[in-house]
Amino acid sequence: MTQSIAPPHLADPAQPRAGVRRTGLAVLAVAIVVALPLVVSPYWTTVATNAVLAFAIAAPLNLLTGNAGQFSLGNAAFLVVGAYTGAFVTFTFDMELPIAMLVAAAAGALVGFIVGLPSLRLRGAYLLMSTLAAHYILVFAALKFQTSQFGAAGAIFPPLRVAGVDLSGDRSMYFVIAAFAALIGLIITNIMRSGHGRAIEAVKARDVAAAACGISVARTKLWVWSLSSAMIAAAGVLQAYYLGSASVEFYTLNLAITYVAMILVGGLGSLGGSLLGACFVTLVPVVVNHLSEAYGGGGVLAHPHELQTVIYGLIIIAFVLLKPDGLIGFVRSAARRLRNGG
Amino acid sequence: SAGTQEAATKDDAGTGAATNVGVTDSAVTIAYIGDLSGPDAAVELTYYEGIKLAIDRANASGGINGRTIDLKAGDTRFDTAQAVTLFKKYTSEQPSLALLGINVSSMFEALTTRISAEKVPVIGPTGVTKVTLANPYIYNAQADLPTSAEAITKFISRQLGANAKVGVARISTASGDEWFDLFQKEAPKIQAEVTGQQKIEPAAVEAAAQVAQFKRDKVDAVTLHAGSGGAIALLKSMQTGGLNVPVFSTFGASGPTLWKSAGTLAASTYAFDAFAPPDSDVPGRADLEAAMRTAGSWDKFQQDKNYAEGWVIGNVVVESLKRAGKDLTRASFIEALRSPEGFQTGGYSADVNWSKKNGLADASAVKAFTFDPGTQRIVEVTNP
Amino acid sequence: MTGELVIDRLGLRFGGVVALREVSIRHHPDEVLGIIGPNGAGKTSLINAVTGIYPPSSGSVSYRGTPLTGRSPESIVATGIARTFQHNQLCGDLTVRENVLLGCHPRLGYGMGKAALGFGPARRAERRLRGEVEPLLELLNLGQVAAEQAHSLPYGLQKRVEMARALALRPTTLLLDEPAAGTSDEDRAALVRIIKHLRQEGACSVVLIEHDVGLVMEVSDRVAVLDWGECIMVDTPEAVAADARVLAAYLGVDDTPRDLAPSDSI
Amino acid sequence: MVEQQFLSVRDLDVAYASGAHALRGVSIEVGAGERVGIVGANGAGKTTVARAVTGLSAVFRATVRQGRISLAGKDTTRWPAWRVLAAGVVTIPEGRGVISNMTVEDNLRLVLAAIPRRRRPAVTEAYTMYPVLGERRRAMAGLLSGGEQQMLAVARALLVRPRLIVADELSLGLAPRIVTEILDGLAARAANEGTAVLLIEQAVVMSLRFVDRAYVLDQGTVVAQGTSDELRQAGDTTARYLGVADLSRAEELL
Amino acid sequence: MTDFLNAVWSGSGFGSLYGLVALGLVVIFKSTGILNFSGGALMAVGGVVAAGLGAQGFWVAAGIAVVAVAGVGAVANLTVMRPLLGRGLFPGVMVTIGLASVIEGTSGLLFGRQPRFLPDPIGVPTFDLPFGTSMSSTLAVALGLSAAATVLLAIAFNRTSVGLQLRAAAVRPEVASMFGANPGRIFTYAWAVAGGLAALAGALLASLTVADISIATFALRAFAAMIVGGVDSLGGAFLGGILVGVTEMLAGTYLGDDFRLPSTMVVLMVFLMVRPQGLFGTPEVVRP
Ligand SMILES: Nc1ncnc2c1ncn2[C@@H]1O[C@H](COP(=O)(O)OP(=O)(O)OP(=O)(O)O)[C@@H](O)[C@H]1O
Ligand SMILES: Nc1ncnc2c1ncn2[C@@H]1O[C@H](COP(=O)(O)OP(=O)(O)OP(=O)(O)O)[C@@H](O)[C@H]1O
Ligand SMILES: CC(C)C[C@H](N)C(=O)O
Ligand SMILES: [Mg+2]
Ligand SMILES: [Mg+2]
Repeated sequence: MTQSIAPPHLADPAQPRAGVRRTGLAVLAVAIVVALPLVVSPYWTTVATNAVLAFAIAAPLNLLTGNAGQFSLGNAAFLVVGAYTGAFVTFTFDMELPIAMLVAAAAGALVGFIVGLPSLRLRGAYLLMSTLAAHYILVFAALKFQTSQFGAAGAIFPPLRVAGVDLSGDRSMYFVIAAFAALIGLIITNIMRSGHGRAIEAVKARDVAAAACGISVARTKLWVWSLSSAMIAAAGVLQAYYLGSASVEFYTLNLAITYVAMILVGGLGSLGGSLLGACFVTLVPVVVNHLSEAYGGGGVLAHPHELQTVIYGLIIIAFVLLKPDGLIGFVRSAARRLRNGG
Repeated sequence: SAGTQEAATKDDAGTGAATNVGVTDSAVTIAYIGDLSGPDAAVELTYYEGIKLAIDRANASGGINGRTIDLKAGDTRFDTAQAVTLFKKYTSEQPSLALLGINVSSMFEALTTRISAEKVPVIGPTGVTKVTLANPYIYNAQADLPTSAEAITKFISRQLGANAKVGVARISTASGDEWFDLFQKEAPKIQAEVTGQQKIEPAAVEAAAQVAQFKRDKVDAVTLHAGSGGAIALLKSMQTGGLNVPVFSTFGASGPTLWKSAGTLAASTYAFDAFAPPDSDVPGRADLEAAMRTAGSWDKFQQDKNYAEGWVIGNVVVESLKRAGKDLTRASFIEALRSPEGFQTGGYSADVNWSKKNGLADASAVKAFTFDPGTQRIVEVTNP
Repeated sequence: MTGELVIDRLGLRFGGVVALREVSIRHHPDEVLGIIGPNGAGKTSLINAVTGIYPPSSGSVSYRGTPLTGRSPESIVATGIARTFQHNQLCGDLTVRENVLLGCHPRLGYGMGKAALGFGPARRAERRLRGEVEPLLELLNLGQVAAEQAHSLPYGLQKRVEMARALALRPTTLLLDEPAAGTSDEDRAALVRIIKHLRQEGACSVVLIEHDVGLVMEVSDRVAVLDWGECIMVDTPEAVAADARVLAAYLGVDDTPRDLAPSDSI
Repeated sequence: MVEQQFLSVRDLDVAYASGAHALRGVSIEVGAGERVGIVGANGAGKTTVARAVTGLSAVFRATVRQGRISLAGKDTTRWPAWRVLAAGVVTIPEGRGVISNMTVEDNLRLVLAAIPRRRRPAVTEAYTMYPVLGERRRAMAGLLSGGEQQMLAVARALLVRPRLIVADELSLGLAPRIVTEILDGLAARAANEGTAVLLIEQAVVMSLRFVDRAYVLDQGTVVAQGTSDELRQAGDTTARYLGVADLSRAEELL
Repeated sequence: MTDFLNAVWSGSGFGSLYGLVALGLVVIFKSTGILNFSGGALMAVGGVVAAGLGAQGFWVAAGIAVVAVAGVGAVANLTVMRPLLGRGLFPGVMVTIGLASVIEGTSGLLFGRQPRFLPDPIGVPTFDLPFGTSMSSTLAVALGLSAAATVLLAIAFNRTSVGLQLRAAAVRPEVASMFGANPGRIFTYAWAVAGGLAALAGALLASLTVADISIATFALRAFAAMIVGGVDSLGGAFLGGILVGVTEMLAGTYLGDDFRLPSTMVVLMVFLMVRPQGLFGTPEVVRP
């Protein structure tokens, strides 16, 4: 009998060795995250911030799409819902970031619940289309809100301060975002390792069977929709602070697709995959830009932006066709080889 | 945002404090940040090509004060997050003496705080006038929007007399908002009636509904503030919608595509711009044409004022570097930018002079252009 | 405690197709009730209607006196009725053990919110539930493959996993839809043992849909015959096997093709 | 053994992309008009043989690593399914082989489209075979009961008037009477029109009753072969491959 | 009344462009089960190619573009789409998104980002209609061409066995191939047809407004058209396109321009909730 390769989050939590290994990995990850900005330049800190922020958005999306099987293009809209709720709370009531994020999460949960409602009746391409429609409708609502509240430029955010402490510096911003990302990672890990995680997978794979096991398919789906969009909306507030502004023209369908590309490239249904995918996709423009600077001049490299568009497309295609389990697949097979070898 | 403008932060106080950012003995780094593959790419790529031509020429002639100019370019793809990352890149990883580009107004607004904190000069963005004038690190050579509004209203009253009904078509970004406010303020001075505004997305393809509304409002003229995409959308839709009234555009859409897309309306389409196209009969033409022909860009861009605009900005940078001397720092560079004698532009625009104000000063600098069907050229309107 | 399932004049139609017509069956506690009938007779539809997957067009179903009609599938499960599916409905990417653990879902004992905030309660519950499924895996002889992904198993084993999952719900009534189809003779024998075991323990009563008439006759206390959406008789296996209508409509004139004769005759 | 074999499989080695090495050196022959069975426990590789013979290996991400399949002497090892069909081999696939989003009639018309017009039978032929299909001709095939879908699959295969029918788990979900009817029908076809049948079944006893000869497959290799009688009389070893001798152990389980 | 009619005329004209792209989406969805997100890019590149040949006049330029982009579609299928056979929704959507990106970038490399134009298909820009209304001649041509394309395709699909095989291959390619279909060839046809239709829409758009590789988002309404008409109905795609176009233009006229795209999305949403199979589609078959 061959050894099964269960996704790590579903691996046996009762197995002590796996637990130790996982704790070890977690400690290592935290160490890397903390040490990173201390050893790299401010620019790479910014790149790392982008990646970590992208993870904080991709991971909840992966929970929804990868684990619960709800293919959604609504994540950019959830970001704008969060950003504008956050802006409204911040500017109108002069609230601190944590409060703004909580309120944004609540708004995100509500909107996610509503956008998730069609998932009770629709599946596959139809559900995807409903999220596409939701994207445009929500962004339109945000536009109207923006026009009435902030003007055409959108909301301009002041440098981040919490309890009188200035957190807008590169490093402090990085730590704030990393801490939030860690929280998101923890929540998702907890859920997916619990029995509810199993239920979520069951709803994805066989909803009739899930119902036959006493799992409320509707409740499970709506929970995941609300939870995932709450997390994305909260991330939206941070993102807006980080970018310095929130303007509807930023929240495009392409932005939504970028996060979908991340979870695809990283690995569907895997938290580690979300992280790898976020890093990878964030790095593509950075690397193409560096390459074109290093070897620029003639040929296609003279048009790095076009080249980048092509490369981005090729990466997506290549992963779907050649590595459907994503980057995390490499990690898993490497780990398996290690385990079998030693 | 004005209050936060000077906010510098503790753990990454702008490298601007350092003396020689982006400068070594042999090179100086300047970076262009722009939308090179998004909806505004047609304009911003051309602009970049013009800048590059000026810089390449300076490098070919041995550089400036012994230094070659290392011109970097980063593509925002019309994405604020990319703009923020690139800003970081070109102020810390590959620290640049100055930045060029940043033409999308919402990005520009998002970055203004960082620009102040970083104390990095940004030359030539065409964003929002309010922000430009409020931020001492931003230097703009293009017609600012209040000046454009003034010029356009005057022109309209000369062409159409009083009581003209004017429709406003504007890009749905921050600068569009500003434009509408300004034009509304300006219009009563010529007794014109503003009949409301129609927004146009940066990536709009057509504007049938906007044109239908203008027709219903029975406008006598349309003012346009948009990028080239929005201009095409409006003008093409005016033709298919049968709206035959003059169009008055700001600098935003005054490239050749404005008149190309105007088709039958070309002769009654006007653009107000501080910059003239490369093939204008100005003193600097021989110089620019020779450089463009060598670079092989003459045929493609000879009618595109965005190219000339880039060329001028590039030359302003080169000239400032010269003036800043051997001892090049951001401070000395900024001082050179503000030098009272200003910069000559070969007649492609009024002389640039930032000694008093970091935007364009006087209304005479804004010229009106239209299309001459006879010569098939974009020409200045000398006698309106 | 097993309960009584009462199907009362149940009707189910899909547009013009009448899948069930006034079907009334009383399933006694502790009883194994076989259901046979030609293809398309409405057997699966009957289970679907009882378990809330299709809302019946008329009639009612009640379990232990409480009406089930109009309730959601998951709340019907909560009354103690579990089922398997004619076409396997396993979650193929999950392991066998996880599939069976799904059946323990109603006994998780903590909500999604709690799961999100801390892993403590989940860990305790998980340990408890694993303790509960292990004997079940043994009972169905699935211990060897517990860590395999369900889709990699042969058909027969998958059927058994389905059954284990249904049993993990601790049902008082178990509805089985063609559990022996496509399985080996060995699997079939195991199935007979399991059903007999359940019956002896008095843990749950069973409704068994099967085309393997030998199996049905072997384990059922009574057999219901469906034909064209109607229940044409409910009687002892012997009576049913002897009934002319059944012979004609269902079994064919010949004797049954699948191995009615003791298997060791080969 | 028949001299001129219609289907001949020689030393076939097939592996799935997942790594499962499903067949190892399998050789099978089916003569024209012959009824041949393949029996074996779950996972023995029966379906894999059916896929390879009907040109479906690639579709299921399996590759023929070695060996040769030929039909009437022609090498068809790498032929795609539609060419195999044109050569007169039709399959009744394992599981639900009908197209659920198409009506019953369109399912039938689909296969008719593959038959040259002058030999093309009328759809109604299928309805004569199974009247219930005629009644539900406008219904989506996916809405039929499990057995009705199986009937549709059988009718569809017979419409082709194939030279060889590969039937994988034909009896699955069918009422006993229908199974008898179908097998009788196939036997008649074999006798009258020379249609060969390769019957792949779990149900050994039923299978051996129908076929002339059978192969016993275990873990991807042919472990026994012979006429039905020979196999019935074969000793424990063969029986164990069929998963029947273990009954005593199965009984101990509970 | 005039406003209303004008909105209806131009709405149906633009709608027929959505319809053309939607037809391509439906052909691909029907035959390969893939929800194609590259329709907009195919349309845009068709427009760019046609406009590049603008000197040849509309019809020649459009014809060449149609053939060229049909080729792009066929090649796309042969290279990256075919391996997706039967792999479900997500991979198909993602690969077509990737494909769109590749097409866009390649077009940028080959043809640049300068906007281009194409002359009118028939000399006159507009013609007059009753009640003082008028319609763009290009839009009228678009309407006629897409109606013709719909009819031709509908005949091909419903009256020939190839159509049957296409439909079968979409759901169960392995079963379709068991029964005589050659899915590989069929998918190539489907992609070529989709590419050609999109290019035709692109050429029309180039003459109507502009050809520019970044106009792909214009075709997003094709999704709405597809759902409204019914994902597997060709006539539905055409009528869905018209319905979406008219709704959009009416919303633009009476509510304001920024209501246009959202209004189509609202229509899309309403259909999904009330009648997911659209006007003429077949409902999904699910049975436990
Ligand atoms: N699509 C597939 N991908 C990977 N492995 C497969 C696939 N199909 C079958 N296998 C493996 O190939 C081997 C042979 O399987 P096959 O389906 O041919 O057996 P079978 O005799 O038909 O069994 P059953 O009686 O259960 O239908 C098994 O180990 C199985 O796990
Ligand atoms: N969702 C549905 N829509 C339309 N018709 C249906 C649906 N479900 C079942 N039917 C029809 O109802 C009838 C009964 O089907 P059912 O599946 O209950 O039969 P069955 O007795 O289980 O048959 P089998 O032994 O073949 O599985 C069949 O004619 C079938 O086509
Ligand atoms: C018209 C243009 C000058 C507009 C400017 N690029 C903006 O984003 O607002
Ligand atoms: Mg059934
Ligand atoms: Mg098999």
